[in-house]
Amino acid sequence: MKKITALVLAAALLGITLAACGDTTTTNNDDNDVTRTTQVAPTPAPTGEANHTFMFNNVEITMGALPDPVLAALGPALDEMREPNCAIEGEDVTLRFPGMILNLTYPADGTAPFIVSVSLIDDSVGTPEGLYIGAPAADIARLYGQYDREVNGFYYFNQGRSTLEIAVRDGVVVQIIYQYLFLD
Amino acid sequence: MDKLLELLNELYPDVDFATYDARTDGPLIQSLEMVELITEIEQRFDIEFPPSVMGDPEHFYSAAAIWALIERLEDE
Amino acid sequence: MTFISPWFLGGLCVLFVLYYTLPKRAQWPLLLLASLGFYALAGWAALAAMLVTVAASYGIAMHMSKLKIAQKAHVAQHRDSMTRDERKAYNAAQKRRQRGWLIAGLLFNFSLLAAVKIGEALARIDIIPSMIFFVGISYYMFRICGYLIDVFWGKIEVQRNPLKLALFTIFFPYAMIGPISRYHNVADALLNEKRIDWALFGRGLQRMIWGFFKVMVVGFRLLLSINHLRATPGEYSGMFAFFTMLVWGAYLYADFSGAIDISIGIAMCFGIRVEENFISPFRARDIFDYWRRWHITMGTWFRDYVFYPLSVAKFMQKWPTRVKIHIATAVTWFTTGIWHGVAWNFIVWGLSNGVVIMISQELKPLYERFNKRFSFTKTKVYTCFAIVRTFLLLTLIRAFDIYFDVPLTFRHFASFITNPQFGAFFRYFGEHEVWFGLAPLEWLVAALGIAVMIAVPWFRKEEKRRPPAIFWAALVLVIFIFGMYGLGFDMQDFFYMQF
Amino acid sequence: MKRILSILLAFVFFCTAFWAVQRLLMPKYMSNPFEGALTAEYYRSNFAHDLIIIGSCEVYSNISPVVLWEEYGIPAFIRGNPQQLMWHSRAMLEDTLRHETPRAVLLSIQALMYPTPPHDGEPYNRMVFDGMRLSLPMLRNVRESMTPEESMLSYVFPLLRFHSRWQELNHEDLQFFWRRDPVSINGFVMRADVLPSGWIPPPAMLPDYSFGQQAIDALYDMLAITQEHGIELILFKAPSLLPHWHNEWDAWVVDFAEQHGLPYFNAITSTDTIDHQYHTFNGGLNLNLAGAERLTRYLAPWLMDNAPSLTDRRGEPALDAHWQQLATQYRAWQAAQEAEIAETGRVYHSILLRNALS
Repeated sequence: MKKITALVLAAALLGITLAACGDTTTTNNDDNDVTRTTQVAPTPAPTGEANHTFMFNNVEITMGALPDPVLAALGPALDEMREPNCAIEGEDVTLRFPGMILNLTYPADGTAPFIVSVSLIDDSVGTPEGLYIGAPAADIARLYGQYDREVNGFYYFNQGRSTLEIAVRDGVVVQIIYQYLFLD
Repeated sequence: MDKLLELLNELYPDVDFATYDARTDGPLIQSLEMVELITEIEQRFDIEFPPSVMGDPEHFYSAAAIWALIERLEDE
Repeated sequence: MTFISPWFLGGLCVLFVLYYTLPKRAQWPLLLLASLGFYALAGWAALAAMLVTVAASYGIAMHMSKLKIAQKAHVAQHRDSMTRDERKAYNAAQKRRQRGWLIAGLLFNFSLLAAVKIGEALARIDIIPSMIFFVGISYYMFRICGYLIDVFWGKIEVQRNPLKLALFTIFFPYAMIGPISRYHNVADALLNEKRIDWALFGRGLQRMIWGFFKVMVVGFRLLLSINHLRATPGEYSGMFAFFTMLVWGAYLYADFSGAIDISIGIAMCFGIRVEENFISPFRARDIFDYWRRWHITMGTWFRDYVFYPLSVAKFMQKWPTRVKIHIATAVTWFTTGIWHGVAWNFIVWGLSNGVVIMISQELKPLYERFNKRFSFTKTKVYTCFAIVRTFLLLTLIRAFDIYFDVPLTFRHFASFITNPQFGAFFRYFGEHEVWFGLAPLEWLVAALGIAVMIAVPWFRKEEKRRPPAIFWAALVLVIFIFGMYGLGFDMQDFFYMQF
Repeated sequence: MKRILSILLAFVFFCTAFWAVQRLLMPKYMSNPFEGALTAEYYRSNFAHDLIIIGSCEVYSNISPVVLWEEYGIPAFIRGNPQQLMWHSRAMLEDTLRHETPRAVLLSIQALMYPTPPHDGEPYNRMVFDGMRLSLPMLRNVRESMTPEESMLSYVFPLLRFHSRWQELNHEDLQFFWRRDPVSINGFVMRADVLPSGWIPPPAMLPDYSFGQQAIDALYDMLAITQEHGIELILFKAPSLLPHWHNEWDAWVVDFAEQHGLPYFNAITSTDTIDHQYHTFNGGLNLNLAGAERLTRYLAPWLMDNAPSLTDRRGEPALDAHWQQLATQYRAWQAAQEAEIAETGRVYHSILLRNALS
């Protein structure tokens, strides 16, 4: 009887190993660079945490959030542009506030509108962590630590389904943009 | 054979097994009574039924058929 | 469901042509090749596990039959020199050895199945809504274990060619979905050489179209609503929960019996008759009748290979018959539940079926006296009452499959009484544009589909009253239009342009 | 025998019913959004064009074929679609060459900036290919443009894609079951209204200004095709303020043009006559009628200089008659739009050519 049980156990082990080597799907994030009008950083796997939030005279602007409450809190914009692109997609709205440009999208299929991006224009406004246009490049590492990705002097810090893009030229921060990555 | 008839009458008093034939008179032994019948036969005739017999009714449609099955199993 | 893909259907047409044009002896190898290819789609692990199982079972079956032949030869040779008792003792010893091998085979197969299932569960965290996939890989286990036990019982001749055994185990139409065929029922048809029988081929196509209609027009449409109702189970209690159970019953029947129709239809096109798995189950008068109409081949499998052997087994003989039957029923339904999945809701589902059956068995004599005394039980009204009673009973039992959460299901049962929300339920339809995830028009199509599905068990009818070919052409068109498939699933976001 | 007859009958019934239901459920693109009908407009033309203009709304709203003919004698057709990407343009070019071989092709290169569809690509793929006649090049282009969840079969049998439109059927689906009305004049979509451009947000710097490989490959394919057929390829960039056209992108195109000896007309820099306070109907994205005619009057002489194959063909009776008819429709459309603007201040009813002509 012992011979049989030994045989059975061996065969079972063989079976289990075979089962374990089932095809594991490899995740390939193709690193396609997308131009400005959409989003730049490649689509990181959405981490559990919340998206980036920018504070503009104590109004919380979270990437991907509903625009209406934020717009109500911010009050009237200095400039506004509603851009219905030449096709059937919804409407992109860009608003200018002192030192900041806010970009929103109202999708055509009637799904909820969301905040697409916040770009800082000048040093009159800074990020919650204290970075501003014109700050020395060293501040980035000091305030934000290790970046997730770097392309030609553009540093990306991913958080949730959003990314913070900081551009450096000649050792000085020249562009700071928060983006919601709605396309992945 | 009469021991078998005696057993069948015990279980089904109001059926005359001498002439009864399930193929003509309609099915009688339900699957549950089948269990009872088989265990009784096994005890009284000291034989062992392979369970596969239970599934197919062609062994149990009449007393004669049951007896033939018992004889076959006895001399195995 | 891999049946619903142009590649599958295209491949099938090619296979039909090859099957009936190639030389006859190439027929069953062709089916085996197709089945192996189809099975590989379920993943290499599943295919490997299955092949190992078939090989092991083949070896064990051959060994058992060798022992049996040696036993018969020995008995025949020493017929006169051995007394009846000696012969009985010898037979018993031989039987024990063969049983040892049988148990080894079964143990090996089930441990392999468990490995594949556990591996599968780990790899895929979210639960697949359609129950069919959940049990897919283990259908072949029924067939191969049934074969092993039949060989042990000497009910069938052992299959000497392992490839033929493999074909029986994973013949692609019933590999994933069933029905769970028995070796002696399908082996000959599977393996013999056939000329094309146009009538059967035609009826096979019709059966497939009927299956696709049930799955794609009714099943998938109801699944949308089920997913909606299941997304927030807490919210939909009382009448809403009951409505969910009704929709679930209709969905499961459409999806499951439709898939079975497709697999039976394909087999018919190859000239192979496979057992029926559903015979208008909503007309069942009692729970026994129900389980002779719903998923028949599973019910009979558990009856023949678990219930009967258990009820006549030696160690059971010390109890009275009534107790034996109850124990056997409980064990049978427990294993049925476990086989569906190692999860509480399936076990509770299995056991509740067992309990109801035990109670009915207990009350059987009472019923019989009641039926004899009151003649009205023969009337049409009473049978309708019995049908409705059985339908409701099974709808409740089936509810355990919906939420995968036993306490929640019981809370819903309680809410039927505590707060049925009748008013809220009927008001819901007035207040909402979309009812439980489906537009009213979609519900209309679903309702018509269900009516046609249940009212027309046409293929039960005799030959002459069959619908003409044009009916089937129209039905295919209906599938193309109202079937739920392709990108069109979420159409509403397609064309909006603001001026 | 009866059995075979009934099967045959069933098969014939199925084919006709399938075809009819498919025709019924296909979106007709006759009103909202009518741009979906632009691809099919070409099959209504006389296939006698010297210049084929290919691109997105950067061409079909910005260049007026009637002005090109009446003032310069260039018979042109615009093969455009909304958000027409570079590989869509290649499909258009290959489809055109199945019907005629023009002398020159004016190609809008703005779509180079999109390595992948900027948003859900499927509706745009449908609009480009639904109107296109079935052919091998068309199927090849469909396969290259398809988004992952689309299937080739749904392009050969559109019913597989639009079958769930049975809930949205309206009178238009019946009205246009057989015929289709024109929605453009040789591919030109007229918008006479004005919406001056306001504040334009400053463009953001990009980490990388290189174009997507699929778009570049499509451009090289078109270059090869035009060279093979002896067609002059001319690159074109419309003067739209949005989306921003970075100088680095333009440098790449200029370099590509010089490398292959192709004329390149960038309307942003080459002309200061476009004033986005009067010449746009959507705040600087596309030109309105006035803007288009002004741009055409600036572009045409440049074309005559840089594309020697284009000559003034006025005076040929067949062409004169054909374009005479197109010009009258053009004026009727313009009159209807201007009347509606005078009355309501915007263009809505008369945006559809059939409303203007009826």
